Amino acid sequence: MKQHLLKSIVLCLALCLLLPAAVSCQGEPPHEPQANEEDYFSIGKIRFAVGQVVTEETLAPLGAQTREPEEAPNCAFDGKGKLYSFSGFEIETYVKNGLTYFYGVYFLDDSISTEKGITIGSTKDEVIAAYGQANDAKEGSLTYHRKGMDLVFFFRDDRVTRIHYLFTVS
Amino acid sequence: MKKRLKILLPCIAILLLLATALVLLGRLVEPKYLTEQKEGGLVRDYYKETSSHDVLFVGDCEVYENFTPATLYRDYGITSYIRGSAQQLVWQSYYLLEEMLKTETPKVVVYNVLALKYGEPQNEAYNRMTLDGMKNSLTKWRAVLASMTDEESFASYVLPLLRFHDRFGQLKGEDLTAIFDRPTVSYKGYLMQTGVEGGVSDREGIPLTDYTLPERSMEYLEKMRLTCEEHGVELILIKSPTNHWKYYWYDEWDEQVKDYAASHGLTYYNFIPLCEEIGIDWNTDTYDKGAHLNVYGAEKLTVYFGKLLQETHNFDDRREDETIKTEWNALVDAYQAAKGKEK
Amino acid sequence: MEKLLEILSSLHPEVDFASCGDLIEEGILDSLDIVTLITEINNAFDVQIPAEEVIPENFESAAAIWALIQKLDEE
Amino acid sequence: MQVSSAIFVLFLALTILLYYLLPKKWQWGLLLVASYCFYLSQGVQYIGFLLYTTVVTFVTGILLSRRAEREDAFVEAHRGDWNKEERKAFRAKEKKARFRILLAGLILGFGLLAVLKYTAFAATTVQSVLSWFGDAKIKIPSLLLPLGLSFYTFQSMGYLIDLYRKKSKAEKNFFKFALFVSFFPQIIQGPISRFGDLSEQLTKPHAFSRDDFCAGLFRVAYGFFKKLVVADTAMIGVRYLYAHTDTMRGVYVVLLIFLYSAEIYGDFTGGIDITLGVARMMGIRLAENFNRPFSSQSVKEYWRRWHITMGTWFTDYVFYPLSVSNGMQKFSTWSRKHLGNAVGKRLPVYFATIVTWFLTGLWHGAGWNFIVWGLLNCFAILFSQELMPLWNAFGKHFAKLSASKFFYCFRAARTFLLMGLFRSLDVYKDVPLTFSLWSSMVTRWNWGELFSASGLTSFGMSTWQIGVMLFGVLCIVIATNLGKKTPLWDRLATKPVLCVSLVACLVILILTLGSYGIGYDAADFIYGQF
Repeated sequence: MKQHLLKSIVLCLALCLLLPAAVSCQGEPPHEPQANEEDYFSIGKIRFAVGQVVTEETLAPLGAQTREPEEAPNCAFDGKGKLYSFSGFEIETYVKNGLTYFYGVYFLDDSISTEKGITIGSTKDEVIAAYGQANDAKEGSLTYHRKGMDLVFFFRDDRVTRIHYLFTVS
Repeated sequence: MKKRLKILLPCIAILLLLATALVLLGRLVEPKYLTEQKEGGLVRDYYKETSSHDVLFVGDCEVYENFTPATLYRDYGITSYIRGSAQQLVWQSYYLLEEMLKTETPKVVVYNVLALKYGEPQNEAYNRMTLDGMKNSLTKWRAVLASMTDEESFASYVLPLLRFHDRFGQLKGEDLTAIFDRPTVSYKGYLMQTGVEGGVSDREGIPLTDYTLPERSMEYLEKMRLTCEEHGVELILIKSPTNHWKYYWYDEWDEQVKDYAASHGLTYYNFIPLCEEIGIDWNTDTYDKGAHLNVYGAEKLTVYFGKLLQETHNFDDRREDETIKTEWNALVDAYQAAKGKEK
Repeated sequence: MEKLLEILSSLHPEVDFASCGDLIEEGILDSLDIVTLITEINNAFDVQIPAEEVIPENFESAAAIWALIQKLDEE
Repeated sequence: MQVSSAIFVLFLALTILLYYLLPKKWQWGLLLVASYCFYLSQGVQYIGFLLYTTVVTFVTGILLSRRAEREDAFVEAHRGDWNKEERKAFRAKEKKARFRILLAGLILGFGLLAVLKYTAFAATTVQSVLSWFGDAKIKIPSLLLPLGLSFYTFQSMGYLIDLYRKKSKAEKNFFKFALFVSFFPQIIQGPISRFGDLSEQLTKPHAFSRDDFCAGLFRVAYGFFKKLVVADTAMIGVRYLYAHTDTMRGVYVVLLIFLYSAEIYGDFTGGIDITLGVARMMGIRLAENFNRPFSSQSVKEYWRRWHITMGTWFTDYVFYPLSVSNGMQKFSTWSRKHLGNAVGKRLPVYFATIVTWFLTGLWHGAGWNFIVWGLLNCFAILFSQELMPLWNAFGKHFAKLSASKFFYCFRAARTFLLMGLFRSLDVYKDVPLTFSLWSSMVTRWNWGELFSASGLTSFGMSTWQIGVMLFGVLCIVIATNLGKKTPLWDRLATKPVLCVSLVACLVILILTLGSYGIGYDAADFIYGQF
């Protein structure tokens, strides 16, 4: 029994030896990072990655700004956050270690929708139908916790009055 | 036994030497906050004080940039000190107050309520600026424990070297000259801002889903009130005037502070609606578009607040007090000179 | 003992194993030889030299190898 | 609790203090409690696996030992009436039975390691093989990898094999055995100890000896110095080079070889120094794992100086049994008959070497880069073995040159570069990428770029950090040369005052120059993920 067993072990190990030659020259199995949709948020049609660095080019596709960006100073550090105004929504950024990140996106009117088609004026049931039960349901608002950000809907008489994307400061 | 001592004593001596070396190295590499980011030097300036004060301010940038002790003394003879620091959290204000009340008993303590909105530790940099300035004491260690974010370690507060050792490669002149004695960076806690960058913002604050002030903040506010009561000191709550969507003071918060003040018989002044009466002009009296006042705005606010204090309390006029006159007049002259220079 | 010397000389005819004292030290027997030697000995003397016996002391000289074979045989 | 953290140092001080204060008979009990506390602090979810391996090995060990005792007693009883043949047949039968018990224990022990560490890897490999023939979607399980799993599994399995070979007796007391498996300094990073050498020391009471304490203290400080000042500083550069493989080619790959060698040397030998130092402070001597590896003249010698306990483990428990097994002997006689003596003699040993190195590579990590790394090492050894006659001839002709110091340094440098080259597979992880980077070292000639003014800070390290690392490396070179005959800590053992003052200097150097804390999130010991 012992010889038989040892032979089988040696045999299968020999087999394993052939595999590396074949596999290694062809390279690591090509698994592109599955884009799980939690990592992205969208303003109308344009998609952004949560936690990405924000530069002038990042905001360019969003169209013209309706007014000059306003600054948000902080107590001691010179890195100032900014509030950009666009038609239908506003974007707030903050600065950390010299890099600018998204801090908040605030929908102002129904000309812009979320990636699931919810706009200002949608009903509470439409929101729940699209996003399911909220993580944090309050009298005037529903909050959905996602990776690195919160999705917040404000209501008055069961109609969405505001939509906010709030990003966690890393 | 003697042989053992011959080894034990030198070893103990070496360990003591090691401890002192680590402390000294810590003082060498820790940021001195003398030229840039002076906010980091505010908390330690207090230890240069030699006399007591009638009024003590505690709080964040809305006290140390909006009130000037020099003006209070010059116009009303009231001696005061601002123990403020950048984004000073409620529990830090409480522990700083507790530390000061150990050595002096003022008539009035003034606390700016903006920081009530922060219920848990916010930011390592601000924590360091506030806490590293404090002298080692039980109060400091309790303040550190209450303020630490997850990434921070208690050991790095005991030995600043553990946190700032990588500054070794970028030491500046001031790091060497100011290892032990560090000059003050403020006028009795007031950090002068002489820039002018006005602008009237018609924007409202961004709506929140929950306006209730965090329980932990109210808990430490209550502790502050009890400590003042215990020492026979009157606690006055204030909300500094600001006119900026980022530092927006929501009415719901105002209500809660009003209710708290009323239920405990405290005076609470919200200066935002009183801006006209105080004479604040948001085009000239601010250096960052309405978030904080500059020295001209602070002058107006202090004059107004001084009048309020005099009407409601009877403070002795310390301008005649020989023991402190020279020191305070020197402060007023330095303040006037620095203010005037910019005019 | 003669059979053992026979096997050893089949590996390295030029070496006089009877007298030579440190086969490993001198590098006469390298790891290749040892494995072949063990196979030959196991076949010739019907013993099983276990792995833990494969240590330099046991293969230092022909006498040492012979002592190992005796020990295994007696067990 | 990371090993290079303040809490670990406090935990250490407390354990050692208690160790000498408690009555002698409780000492090993304290060690057991400390070991499990340490392991629990690494993650509560891992404790189940550690207990599983301990119980499985303990029970198998008892069975093996009892079977062997009954066998010897039985043979003793029949000393008179059995002749040699009967005795030999009985022994063979018993050996087979014991082998089955051993096999059960090995399958259960290694099974856990295989399942936890290699299923994900196997799944990805199968998926990639299937993906050659059209789309294949296999759910790739992400399994918990307990810390030190590879180390304590190998140590336990080695114990079982020793029992099977009757080299030692099984541990009857479960708790004492649990201590042998989980002794806290060595569980994360080895060394892989042998039951015979370690177990008795662990349970024997130890009186406080000032020499051992000083030697251990110095060695721990020296270990931290290597880890925090050299390894973690070099790691900054290595991480940058790894993150920017598209631009960091040519000379930067050579740079990576040096940086990663410094990092892994500092991290691994530093970790082992801390482990052995801690054990030494408690009077326990663990097996050395390094012996001036970068002075080795050949790859074969390198693997007798680097990670010695792993090398001896694979040699004793894989290479020799395999090359001496019946199957291999038949193969050797067959090949010698058919392929002639020269080839016949080599084939079985080469086969055993390849299998051993394949498993060594696999042990280092579940990834093709590790397996390829293992095989490269193997081919280097076999290749240099083939060239042996050539080297000997060269040695005879140029006797003076080959004995010269220069030639010694040349061979040491050659081995260092070769091992550094192979090791870069660890960093780049992707095999074809690594090969293309290796080729870029020759094809892309940008040495000027690195040594230009801006070059020095182009790989993510400030000049201060480079200076700190070089200073650290210099200290290590000096300390190693001072400790050539007798290690530095043994020489300092008898001079407590000098030792304490040197430790104080080391502490200052570590705390001022080390790369740790918020700016660096001091890395887990590289081997910690094993």
